[in-house]
Amino acid sequence: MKYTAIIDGERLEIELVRVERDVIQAEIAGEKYVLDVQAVEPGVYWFRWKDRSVEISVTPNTDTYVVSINGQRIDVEIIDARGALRKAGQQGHAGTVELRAPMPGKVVKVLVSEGAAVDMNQGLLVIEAMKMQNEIKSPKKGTVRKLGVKETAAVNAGDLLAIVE
Amino acid sequence: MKYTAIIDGERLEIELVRVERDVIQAEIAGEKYVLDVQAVEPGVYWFRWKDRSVEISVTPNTDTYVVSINGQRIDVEIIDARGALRKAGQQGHAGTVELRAPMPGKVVKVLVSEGAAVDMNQGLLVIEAMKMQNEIKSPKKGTVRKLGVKETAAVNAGDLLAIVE
Amino acid sequence: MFKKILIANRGEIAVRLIRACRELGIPTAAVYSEADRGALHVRMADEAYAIGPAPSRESYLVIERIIDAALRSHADAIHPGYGFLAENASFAKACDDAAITFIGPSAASIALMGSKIQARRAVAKYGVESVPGTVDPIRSDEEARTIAASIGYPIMLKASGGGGGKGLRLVAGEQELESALRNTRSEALSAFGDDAIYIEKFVEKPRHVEIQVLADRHGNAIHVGERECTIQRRHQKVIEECPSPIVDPDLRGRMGEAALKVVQAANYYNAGTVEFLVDARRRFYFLEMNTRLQVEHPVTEMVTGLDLVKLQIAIARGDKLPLKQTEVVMRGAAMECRIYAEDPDNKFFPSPGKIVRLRTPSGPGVRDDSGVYEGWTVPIDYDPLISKLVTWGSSRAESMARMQRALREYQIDGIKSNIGFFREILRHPDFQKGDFDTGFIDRFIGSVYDQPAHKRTLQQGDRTLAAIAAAVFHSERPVPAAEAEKHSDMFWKLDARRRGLRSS
Amino acid sequence: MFKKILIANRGEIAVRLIRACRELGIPTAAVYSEADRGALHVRMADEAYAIGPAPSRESYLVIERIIDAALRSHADAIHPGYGFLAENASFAKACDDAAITFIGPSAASIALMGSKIQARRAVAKYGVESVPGTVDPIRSDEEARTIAASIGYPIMLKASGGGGGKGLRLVAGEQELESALRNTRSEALSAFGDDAIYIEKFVEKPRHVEIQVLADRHGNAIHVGERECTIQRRHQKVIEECPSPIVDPDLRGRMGEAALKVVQAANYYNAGTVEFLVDARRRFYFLEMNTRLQVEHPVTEMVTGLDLVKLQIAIARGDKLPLKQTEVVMRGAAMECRIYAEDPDNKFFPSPGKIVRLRTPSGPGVRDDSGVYEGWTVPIDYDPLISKLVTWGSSRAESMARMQRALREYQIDGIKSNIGFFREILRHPDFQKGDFDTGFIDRFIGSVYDQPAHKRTLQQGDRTLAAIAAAVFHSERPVPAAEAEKHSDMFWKLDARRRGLRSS
Repeated sequence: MKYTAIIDGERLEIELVRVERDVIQAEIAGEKYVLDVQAVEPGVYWFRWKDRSVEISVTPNTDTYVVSINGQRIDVEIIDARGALRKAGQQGHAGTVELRAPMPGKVVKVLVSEGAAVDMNQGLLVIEAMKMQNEIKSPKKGTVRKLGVKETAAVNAGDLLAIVE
Repeated sequence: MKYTAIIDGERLEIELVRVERDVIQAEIAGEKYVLDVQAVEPGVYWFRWKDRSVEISVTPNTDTYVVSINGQRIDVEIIDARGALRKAGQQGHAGTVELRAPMPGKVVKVLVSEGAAVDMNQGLLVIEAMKMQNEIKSPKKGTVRKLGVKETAAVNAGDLLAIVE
Repeated sequence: MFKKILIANRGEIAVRLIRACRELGIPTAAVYSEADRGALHVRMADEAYAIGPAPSRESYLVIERIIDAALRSHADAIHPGYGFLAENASFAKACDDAAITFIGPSAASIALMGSKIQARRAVAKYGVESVPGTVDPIRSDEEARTIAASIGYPIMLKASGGGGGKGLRLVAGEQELESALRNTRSEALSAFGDDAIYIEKFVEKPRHVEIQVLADRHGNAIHVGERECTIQRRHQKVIEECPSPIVDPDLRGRMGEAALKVVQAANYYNAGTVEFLVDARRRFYFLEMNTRLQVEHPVTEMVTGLDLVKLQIAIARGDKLPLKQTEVVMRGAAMECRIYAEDPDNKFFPSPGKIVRLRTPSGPGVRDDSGVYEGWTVPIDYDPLISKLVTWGSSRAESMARMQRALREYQIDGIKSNIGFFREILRHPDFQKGDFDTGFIDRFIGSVYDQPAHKRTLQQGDRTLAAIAAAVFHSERPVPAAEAEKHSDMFWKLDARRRGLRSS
Repeated sequence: MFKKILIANRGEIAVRLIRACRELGIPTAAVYSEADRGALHVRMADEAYAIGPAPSRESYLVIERIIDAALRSHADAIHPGYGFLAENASFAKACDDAAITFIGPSAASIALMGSKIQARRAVAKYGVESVPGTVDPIRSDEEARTIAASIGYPIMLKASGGGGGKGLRLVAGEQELESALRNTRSEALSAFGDDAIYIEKFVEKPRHVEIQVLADRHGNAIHVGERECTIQRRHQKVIEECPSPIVDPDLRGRMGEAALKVVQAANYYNAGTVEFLVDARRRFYFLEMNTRLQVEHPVTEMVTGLDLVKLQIAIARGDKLPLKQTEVVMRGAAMECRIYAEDPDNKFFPSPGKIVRLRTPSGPGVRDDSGVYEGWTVPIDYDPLISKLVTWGSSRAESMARMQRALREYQIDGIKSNIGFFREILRHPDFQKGDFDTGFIDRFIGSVYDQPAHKRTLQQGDRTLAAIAAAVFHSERPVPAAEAEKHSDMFWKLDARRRGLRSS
């Protein structure tokens, strides 16, 4: 099977072949990686690659996989032959940015209205969670195309807050 | 739903009714138990009963459920309306006892043959596991009706070793 | 001995208290809000009482509900933990009125030390020096300007009823004073219901060092070493140590003496903490006294071998202190990292949610005081502290190496945490040398951590392996039934047996 | 500092060693048999090398395979742990030949102390007394009879090449001697490939107390306290303590002196353990020296604050001991329970299999040195030790209370374990008083635990709750698709939402 992985904006084309029961071969950019693999726990893989012992956990998030390796975390998108099944939601159309709630919480204040012109880093709204108020700022100069929430609304992580274009 | 639970040979008739989302009522021998219940982990229930906080884990075994409560363990069989779905395998027909392997291992020696008369506590066969040899003894005086294994055979926990009647 | 203790708290500290009670053979009663049904402290207690909806002002902060649960459970003592009602004099009094022992000091001690102004006045009588500044609330902007000028800028504005890092503001010069006064007052009013504020000299390169004290109801009191609490983010402690890298036996002795004078001034019994600010020349100033168990008490326990919770219980039932000052022996060094459900890469936003995978470290010198479990949903309603990871070593270097090792073993998935952030802090040369002040972390975040140049990314080999792992996981994910047919041509189908094993 | 250390072991001790290396910043290479693919020690190491099939004689015991893995990994040192090749002089020599540092003593020390007869002869020259008996193997039944008569019954027959509780037999009187000689010889031959046996006086009410020593390559040696190892089942230690309830400073000093003479006699460097038998009058006799890290080393670590593994590594690279005898300070008391995959209710049969649920204790004073994880299948091929649960307290009573608390928190499902058995032992008044000898557990099992009258069953209330929980679980279990229709009339169907949550 062929997959496309996107990490930090970089695209990696991966071809996976199962060589033996516990051995897979991954071909990336013409290079072949032969790995011992064992699913030691649900979502946790142990890889042996060139005698290195590496443990990697994979947790599905809303739009990506959160991959943890050596205590470091990174978001990985995977696109397979059947199309984009796991794509980052943050990437909008050209020049458009979707802002999503970074955590569940309550909208305590909406600072702008739809159609407003905003500067980069201008506060758009304030969310309260765990007794902390957190201001959501505009990542770019532009126009508020849409507001996804109203004051006093409860939001979940990943809910659309606003679209700036 | 009605269930029959068998613990230590004692039969308990249980009628379970869900009263609210997280409250069940169990009627046993005319007595009603109203319990807050929460499945806190897979197979682990937290019960609140008359202000007592009790945590109980349930693990399916070959023929019974192993129930752990306050650090103590007990085997529970459950029979539901559709028949005996979980019955102990150790209970044979009248006067007949099935001996099953208590652990995975290797049969290193069979000490009797089918049809042999045996005394109570007479050794029937020897299983080796984790470098220890363990002699399986007859729980009663009787006749070896059947031997389920041969020397050098590998056995899994619960495999039939012999039937003594 | 108490017959039953009601634990008037939640999270890791409630679990800590239940463990102490269990070791003493005392049954426990937990209380829980609707958000905490099935919380670890509820699971572990012997009894459990519902006390209302999720918001703490409708549950954990409602004195009558706590007292009512205690009466229903026939508990003869209440341990308040920290936070919530732990420093509420009315609660201590309500316990007295209900003939239930409050495991803490007298209501009078709480009230006295709860007012910073009264507390400073009281300790001054015993010769304990506070940071130069006002003691009374300032009455006007004009007065503030005069006082600030006489002390000299920079100054700090502080809420009289404040604590926990809230209601504080640094003022660099007179031009900032007016707006700072306005903002601090309004913050104080909304946070503490009281807009009284006072002025303090700002101590440059300050370190925050506190002394743990123990005092019984018979007039005996000892100090049991200091804690270094300088590593703070926005005035909230995140790493604590015992001993402090800058405290030698002489300074420890002098600070301990001062702390015992504060105990006298407060007529105090219970475990307690006297907080000091230490300047670059190692002069120390009284800040405040916390009249309760401290979050960071485990580092003292690891180094002194004492169990502070058990000692609180013993003091509350009227025992004399079981040891003298000369019997306090400190050994090695301990360190605590407060593991929070928060996202260091996104301004430390709280990250509540379901913990889908939890692997906690263990082995030599590691203690994990956790309040959560795999499968638990960290609620949105409370402080995001999920665990305190504590290590001990024969030296500060060994304790630090163990902390690095333990942080590497610690795995929390499903929510974000500050574990990776701690690993970076512990690698910082100034931290390793013990050379820091209270602004260390905020400077590190501003100048290094949050800079685009400091992009935390993986080496090429690890990136490739991460991509492969995600692709393998993706290929193994459950597929909707309708797609199963199409799916059957995938190379993975051979692996049905293995999948069966994994899902068992 | 070593560049890389190969861990020539598996299970909990391999994990323990990897943790020490990680704290020292030394990369590790694990080895694993086919049964240990995905074992915890393999997951935690930096590198991993397959060394053969599951049986240890084809993998962990094959010297060439271990050396080969070390050479491939470019490791410059090997730590053998305990068991397997840890006390194999040929292995130590093979390391030397390959220019790899063996983290242990010299091959000569191993060989000398590995033969009980030679060891006793060597220590006798230094004035260390052994249990009265023969030193040389007995040559004939007739000689045995004469010696036994001169020492006086009861006597012990012991295999010269034995250890670990195998090849031992108690002989109460002359009438039992002949068959005992025959059986012990044949057991010795099959277990150790050598039928040499010797005779020893049987010490009545014996306690097993051992001294931990540390010796460097520069002639410095210290003793760092004793361990009480009297609690044994069939000559296998199951609970160990530090300090011993019967050892006072005077006896500790004298036993420590004797242990250091043994170090001299063996020309020993490395950490090591000198085992003594102590009789009812507190006379002590040399038994043997273990020339390796001991399973129960953590109790010494908890009480002395030393990290014995790191000290082994320091000694191996030629460091001098970092502390003097007078700097050894013992504080409080520690206890270890060896958690085995075995079934105490069925003659302690091993219980390998898949661990479906694992919750390990933590909090104050608790250390869990585990070699397993949830989802791991404990293999049939090795010792069933899955974890060492260790507690520390300021007193033996506190350490014991913490152990009870920790045992209650410990949950292992899917396999059977001896956790419940330990809870019973710790409740026994004689154990609580510290009043026991090496026969304590076997007597307890025979006279109490295995008796029908001692039926471990639940109180009525708990039985009812257990039945309800099983019924609830049963009602929630997955039902085959064909039955789903019929199933839809069950009361549980309302609960689809909840089930969805649970399975996520």
